[in-house]
Amino acid sequence: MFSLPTVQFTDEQEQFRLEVRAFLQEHLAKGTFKTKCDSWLSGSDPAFSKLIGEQGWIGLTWPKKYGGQERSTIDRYILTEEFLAVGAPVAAHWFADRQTGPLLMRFGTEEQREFFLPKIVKGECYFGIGLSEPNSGSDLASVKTRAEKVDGGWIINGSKTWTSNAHDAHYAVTLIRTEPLGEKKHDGLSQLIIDLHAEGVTIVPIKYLTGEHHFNEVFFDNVFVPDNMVVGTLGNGWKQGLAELAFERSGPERILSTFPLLDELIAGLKRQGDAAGMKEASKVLSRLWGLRNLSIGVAKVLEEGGEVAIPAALVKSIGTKFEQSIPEITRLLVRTYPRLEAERRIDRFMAESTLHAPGFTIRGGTSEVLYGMVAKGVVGQ
Amino acid sequence: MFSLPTVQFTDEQEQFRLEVRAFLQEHLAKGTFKTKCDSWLSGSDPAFSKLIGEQGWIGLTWPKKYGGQERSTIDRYILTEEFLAVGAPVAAHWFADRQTGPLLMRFGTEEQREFFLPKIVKGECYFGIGLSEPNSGSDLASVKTRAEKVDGGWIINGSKTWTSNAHDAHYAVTLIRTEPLGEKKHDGLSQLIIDLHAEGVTIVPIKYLTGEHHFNEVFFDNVFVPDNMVVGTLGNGWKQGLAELAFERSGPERILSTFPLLDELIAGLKRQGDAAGMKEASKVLSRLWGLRNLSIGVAKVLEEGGEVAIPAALVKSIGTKFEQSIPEITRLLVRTYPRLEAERRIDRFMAESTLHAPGFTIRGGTSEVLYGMVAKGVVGQ
Amino acid sequence: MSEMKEMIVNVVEKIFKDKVDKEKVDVVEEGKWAEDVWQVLQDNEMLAVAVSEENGGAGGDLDDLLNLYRLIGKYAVPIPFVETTFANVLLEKTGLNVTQEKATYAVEEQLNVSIDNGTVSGTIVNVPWARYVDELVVVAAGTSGLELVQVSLKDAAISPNMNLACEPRDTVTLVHAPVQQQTKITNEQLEYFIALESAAKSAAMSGAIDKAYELTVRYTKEREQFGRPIHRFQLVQQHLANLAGEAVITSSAIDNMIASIAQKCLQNEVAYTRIRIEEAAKIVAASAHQVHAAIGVTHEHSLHQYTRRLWSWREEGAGEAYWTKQLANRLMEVEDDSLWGYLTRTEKVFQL
Amino acid sequence: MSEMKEMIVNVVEKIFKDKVDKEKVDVVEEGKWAEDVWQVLQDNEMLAVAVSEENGGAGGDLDDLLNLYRLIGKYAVPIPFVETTFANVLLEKTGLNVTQEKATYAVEEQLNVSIDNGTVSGTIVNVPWARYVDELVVVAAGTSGLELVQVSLKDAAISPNMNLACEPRDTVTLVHAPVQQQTKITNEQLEYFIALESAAKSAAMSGAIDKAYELTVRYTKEREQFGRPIHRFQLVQQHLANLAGEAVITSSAIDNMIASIAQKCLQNEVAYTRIRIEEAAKIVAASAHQVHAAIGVTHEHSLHQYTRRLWSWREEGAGEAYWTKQLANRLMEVEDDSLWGYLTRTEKVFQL
Repeated sequence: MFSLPTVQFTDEQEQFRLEVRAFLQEHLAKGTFKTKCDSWLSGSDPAFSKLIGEQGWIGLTWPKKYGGQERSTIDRYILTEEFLAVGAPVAAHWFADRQTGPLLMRFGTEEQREFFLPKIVKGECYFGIGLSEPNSGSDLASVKTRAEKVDGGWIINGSKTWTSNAHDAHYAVTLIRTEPLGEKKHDGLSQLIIDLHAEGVTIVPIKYLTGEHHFNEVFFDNVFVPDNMVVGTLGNGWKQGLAELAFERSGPERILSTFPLLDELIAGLKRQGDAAGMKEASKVLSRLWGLRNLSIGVAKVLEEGGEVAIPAALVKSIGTKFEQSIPEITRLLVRTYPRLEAERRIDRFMAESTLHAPGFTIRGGTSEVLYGMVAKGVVGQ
Repeated sequence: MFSLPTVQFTDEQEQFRLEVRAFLQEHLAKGTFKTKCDSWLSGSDPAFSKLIGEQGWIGLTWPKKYGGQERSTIDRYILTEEFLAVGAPVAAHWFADRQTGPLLMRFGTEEQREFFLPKIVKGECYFGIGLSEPNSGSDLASVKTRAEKVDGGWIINGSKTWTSNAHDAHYAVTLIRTEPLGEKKHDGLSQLIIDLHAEGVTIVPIKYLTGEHHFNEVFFDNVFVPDNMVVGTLGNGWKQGLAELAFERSGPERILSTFPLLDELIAGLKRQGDAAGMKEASKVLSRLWGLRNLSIGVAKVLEEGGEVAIPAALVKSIGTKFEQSIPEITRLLVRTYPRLEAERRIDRFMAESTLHAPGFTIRGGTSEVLYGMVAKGVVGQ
Repeated sequence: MSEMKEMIVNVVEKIFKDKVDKEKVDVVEEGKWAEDVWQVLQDNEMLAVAVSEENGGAGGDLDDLLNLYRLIGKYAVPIPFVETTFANVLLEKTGLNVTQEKATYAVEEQLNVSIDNGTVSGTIVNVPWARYVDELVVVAAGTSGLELVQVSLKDAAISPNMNLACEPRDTVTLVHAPVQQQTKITNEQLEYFIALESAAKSAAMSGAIDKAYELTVRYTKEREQFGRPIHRFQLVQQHLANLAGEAVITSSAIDNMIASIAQKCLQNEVAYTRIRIEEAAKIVAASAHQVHAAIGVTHEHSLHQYTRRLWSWREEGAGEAYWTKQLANRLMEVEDDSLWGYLTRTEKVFQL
Repeated sequence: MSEMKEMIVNVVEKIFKDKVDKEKVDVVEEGKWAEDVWQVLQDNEMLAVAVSEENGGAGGDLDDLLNLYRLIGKYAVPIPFVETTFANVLLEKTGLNVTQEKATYAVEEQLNVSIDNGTVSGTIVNVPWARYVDELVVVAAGTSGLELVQVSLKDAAISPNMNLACEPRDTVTLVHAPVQQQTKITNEQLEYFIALESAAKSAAMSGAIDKAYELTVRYTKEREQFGRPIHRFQLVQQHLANLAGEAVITSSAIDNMIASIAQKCLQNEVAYTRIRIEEAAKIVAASAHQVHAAIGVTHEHSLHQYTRRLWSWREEGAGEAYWTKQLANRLMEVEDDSLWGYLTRTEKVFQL
C-alpha cells in the first residue's frame, strides 16, 4: 500500500487562504470576473492573469530571484483551490505556472530561467503544451514532428494538436523528434521551446463542441528554433516530460472543475429545505473529502521529492469521474434547464459542467491509460 | 441494431400465470417451501421438484410423447418468472429442464430422449453440467478430461469442477476431449452423458463461502461410458455446447435472483410511508422493466429459431449487475441487519443476496468474457 | 409494426438520410431555417401522418408518430416536426380542428397562462421553435378549470433562447392574445397529454442513443491505436458492450411503450421508459465520448449533435423527478400484497 | 504516527501475523474461542494500550487504538479486542473504573435498557461477543437522563447469534441485573461515543479493504488465463486500479480522521470517513470477488473472511443513514454563504 502524509494547515496557511478568498470575492463583486465551471481550461483572461501576477500569485513556490515567492507547495495548493472553488479565469497563465516553470526549474538553463520565469510570474507570458499530434491519441510517443540540425539551432517541421490556449500563448514547450526514429520510439525525443509568433508557425483553432475556441492545432513549417531553446538534455525529452505528469495529474483541478455547480446545488437544497436531497448531496461531500485528502497528500510528497506516480494517476482517474458526476447528481436533485447563457447560475453551471465533462476523463491521460499505469505499478510493487 | 419483438401476453397466458402463482402461494402458506433469494442455484429440494413434475411443469415445452406439455416458450418464461419471484426451490431439476432437455431434443438420439426425458419431466432425474475444469476459468475450451475409445464405449479420466448440485444429480452432461489436442483446442471435444453413480466417479463438495454445499468437483477415474451416451456428433461438442448458451444466459434467472429482496424492500417502504425512498426504489422498477422486455424478446426469438447470442449476452451482463445492485440499494433505503438465520425476512434476504451476489457476474460466463463477445458481435455486424 | 407503418418509417428515414446531414444541422444551429426539409415532409404528406382521414390526414396512429419521433433523434432533424404533429394530436384528441400551419405546444402541470374573455395571457418559457412557427397550442387556466387553447404566435411577443443543442426554446409572452379555438379539458386529460409528450421525448432520445451507439461502433473499427483497431482493446469492448446494452434496452423499451400506448393502456410504461432512457442517455453520452476521446469533443465531429440533444431533451417535459413521484405514489396506494403481482398486472388505466 | 505508536502497531501486527491465519479464523467462526490470540495480547499488555497509566494501562491515545483496529480488519482477528478496549475507553472517558476483564459494549441512540434502583433491565440485540466476555458497558435510560452503566454478563441471559462473518452478535437480556458502576452522561457525550464507535468500525473496515486489495493484487500475479498472467488484461487492470484507488483513499481518510480525533476536532471527519468507507466496501468487495472469480467464492479461499466482515460491519453502529442525516442537518444550519467556506473551516466542535 501507498502511505501518504496527512496535512494539517498551519494558521499562516489558513490566513493565506482567507486572504486569497477575500481578494477573489472582492473582484467577483466588482465584476472583474464571472464564476465559471472548468475555468482553468476555458477561462482565459489575460487581464485577470496580470492581476494575479501583480498579487505575486503566479510562480508562488519559485525562487525569489526569478520573481517567485518561495512559498510552499501547500500554499500553492491552497491558492489553486481558491481559484477553482470560485471558478476564476486562470487559464491564460495556467500551463506556464503549473508546467513550464517547474520544468525549467528542473531541466532548464540558467539563461532560460532568467528569461522566461520573471515574465511568467508577472502574468504576461503564457505557454502552450505541444505534446499530442494528429492521430497520436493516447500513443503520445508516436511523435512525427521533427527537428533538423542547422547552424545555431533546429528547423522544425510537423504539427501539434489539442494545444490549449495556443492562440493566447507566447511560447509552447514541444516534444520533437531530434533523432531519426530508432528501435524505441521513446528515444530521440527532445523538448524545445518554440516562439509561437515565429515565422512558419500557423495556429488553427479547433472548435470545441460548444463552438468555443480553447484548443488549437499548431503547424510548423521550417520554423527555426535556436539552440538555447532546447530544454534539458537532447534525446531525453520523453523522460523529462514524464516527470511533469505527477504534477499535472494530482492537483485540485482534477477534483474541483465542477465545484461551482456543487456549491449552487447545496445552496439550492438549503433554500428549498430539501432534507432528503441534502442527504444525497452530503455523500458527494464525503467523496470530495476523500479525494482532497489524497490530492493534498500527493502534493506534500511531491514537495519532498517523493515518488507518487501511482497515487497521482489515481487522483486523476477517480477525481475526474467525481467532477463528471456532479451535473448528473445535480439534475436528479433539483430541476434545471441547462443553458450556457442562462440567468440562473445553476442552469449556467449545469450547461458548462455537462458540456465540458466529456473532456475531464480524456485530457491529461485518458482513464483507460491511467488504469493500465496504476495496475502495472501495483503489480510491480 | 438488434430488433427484438415485443410480447403481449394472451389471456390464456395471464391465466396460466395466476394458476402457477396460486399453486405456489398455497404451498408457501403450507410451508412446503420457504422463499429464498437465488433459489434456482441454492434451493435444491427433490421433493419440491417432484411436486412440480406432477404439475407437468418440468419440460413444459417438450413434446407430449416424452411427457412434455408442448406449451410455448413464453409459457415457460412465465412459469420460470413465477418460481423466481417467489424464490421457490427449483435447483434440483433446474439444469435438466433448462439445458439437458433442449440439448437432447436438438442433438440427442431417440433412445436418449426416450430414456431421459420422461424421467426428467417427473422431477426424478437431475443433471449436472460438467464444463469447467480445475484452472480452466474463462478458458472453457482448455479441456483436459479425456476419453479413450474402448470396445462399446469410452473410458474417461479427468475431472470437472463447479458442477452445481452434482451431489443431488443422477447424470452429468460433460464436455470431454475424445481426440488428442490438435492445433485448435475447440476441435476434438464431445458431449458425453456420465452416470454420476457409475464406478470411478467421485464427487467432492466445494463449500461456498457461506459454508453451504452447492458446487462440486467431480473426478473420473477410468469411468466407462457406453457409446450410446455420446450426445450428437463426436468432435462437435464445443459447437453443440455454444448453442445452449443463449438459453442459459437470457432467462429471468439473470434478472430475478434477488427479487424477493426487492419485493420486501418495497413492502417495507410502503409500511413506513417513505415517499423519498419509494421514489428511489421506483427507478429500480424501471430498470427491471427494461431488462424484462429484453429477456422476453430474446425468448420469443429463440422460440422462432432466430439468432440472439448478442442480446442474450447483454441480458446476462446487465441483468446480473442489476441483481447485484438490489442489496446495495436496499441497505441505503432501509436499515437491515443481514443474517442467514434472521427472523425478519428482509434481513434474511439481504444476507442471501449479499452472500450470493458475487457469483452472479461470474457463473455462466463472466461479465468480462461477455463484454468481449458482445463487442466482437457488434463490430462484426 | 405493420407493413404500412414500416413503409412510412422507411420513407421518412430516406428523406432524413438525404436531406439532413451534419452541415444542415450546423447551419440550423447557427440560426437558419431548413425549409427544404420541411418542404419535402410536407410534399410527402408526412406532417399529417397521425391526423385522421376526415381531417385530411393519413389516418395513422400515435404509434406511427412515435416511431417517426425516433428518427428525429436519430438524424438530429432540425425542424419542428415533433412540435407540429404533436400540437395536432392535442387538437384532435380534444375534438378541436387540426391546423395546417407550423405549430408548437406547451403542456405542463404548472403554466402561468390564463384565459379570460376569449383572450389568453401569460409568459411561457422554453417553447420549442416558437420563433419559426405560426400556432401555439397551450393549456391555460380558465375561470372554471383547464382549457386547451390555440393562439396565433403572430399575437405573441417572442424572445429567442435555446437549449444545449442550440434548438430554439423561446420565451413566449401573450397579452390578451385572441383565442383561435378552445375547449375544456380535465385534469386526467392533462395528465395523459403530459405522459404522451414525455413518451414523445423518450422516442426521440432513443433515436439519438441509437445514433451515438452506431457512430461509436464505426469509430472503433476505423480508429487505430498502438498499431491495432481500438475495438480490440478490452476497455473499448466494455464501452461497446455497455453502449449496445443501453441501445437495445432503450429501443426495446420504446417498442413496448408504443405497444402499450397503441392498446391505450399506458399504466406505468411511459414512466418506466422515460426514467430508463434518462439513465441510458447518461451512460451512452459518457461512453460514446470516452471512446471517441478528443476527436469526439470537437465541433467538427458529429457525435455532439446527438449527445447535446440527449443532454437537452432529458430536461424537457415530464422527466425522472415527475415519474418517480408518480410511481412512488402509485406504489404507496396499490392494494396488491406483493410487488410481483403489481408488476405483472395488465389492468388498463388510461382509457381516453 | 510517532515512533512509539508505530512500534505498538508493529508489535501487534507481528502477533496477528503469527497467530491469526485462515484456519484460526475458520475455527472461531465455527464457534471456538481463540484463547492463544487473547493470551498473547494480554501478555504483551496490548489490551490496555489506550488506558491511562494511573489506571494501569500504557497511556496511549485513542489514535493508537484506532490504528490497532485497522489490524483487526486486516487480519480478520477473531477476538473481542475492539470490544474490550472500547468498553474501557467508555469507562475511562466518563470517569469510571476500567475493567481488567473481557468486555463488550452497546452504545446506540435508541436502546431499550433502563436503570432503576441500582439494577438494569432490557433486551439488547447484536451485542458483539457477549457470550464470551464478562462485562457489558451500556447506555441506559435512568430516571433523570442517560447513564453509562457496567453490568456483569453473568447476570444476563444470552442468546447466541451471529453476523454474516459468523462473529458472535448475541441477544442479551437483562432483568434487574445489578449495576457494577454507573455515571450520568449527557446527550452530547452519547453522540460523541456513537461517533467514536463509528470511527472504530471505519478503521476496522479499512483494514479489511487493504487486505482484500492485497489478496487481489497477489492473485492477478499468480493466476494465468489464456496463456498469460491475468494482470495483463485491461479489464483486470481496471479492477486493480479501482481497488488501489479505494484502498488508498480509505487509508488516507482513516489517517485524516484519526488526526482529527487526536486533535479532539472531529467536526465532520467521522461522518465523511464512514460514508466513504461504506461506499469503498461495496466497490472493493465486488471488484475483489470479480477478479478472483469462482475460486474467490469458495470457503477454501480466504477472501471471504474479509468481504464478509465488510458486509457485516457496514451495518453495525452509526452508518451512512445516520451520518448523511447529521451532515444534512448541519448543512441546513450553517450560516456560511458558501459551501467552500464551510468545507474549509477548521473550527473545532467536540471538545470533551
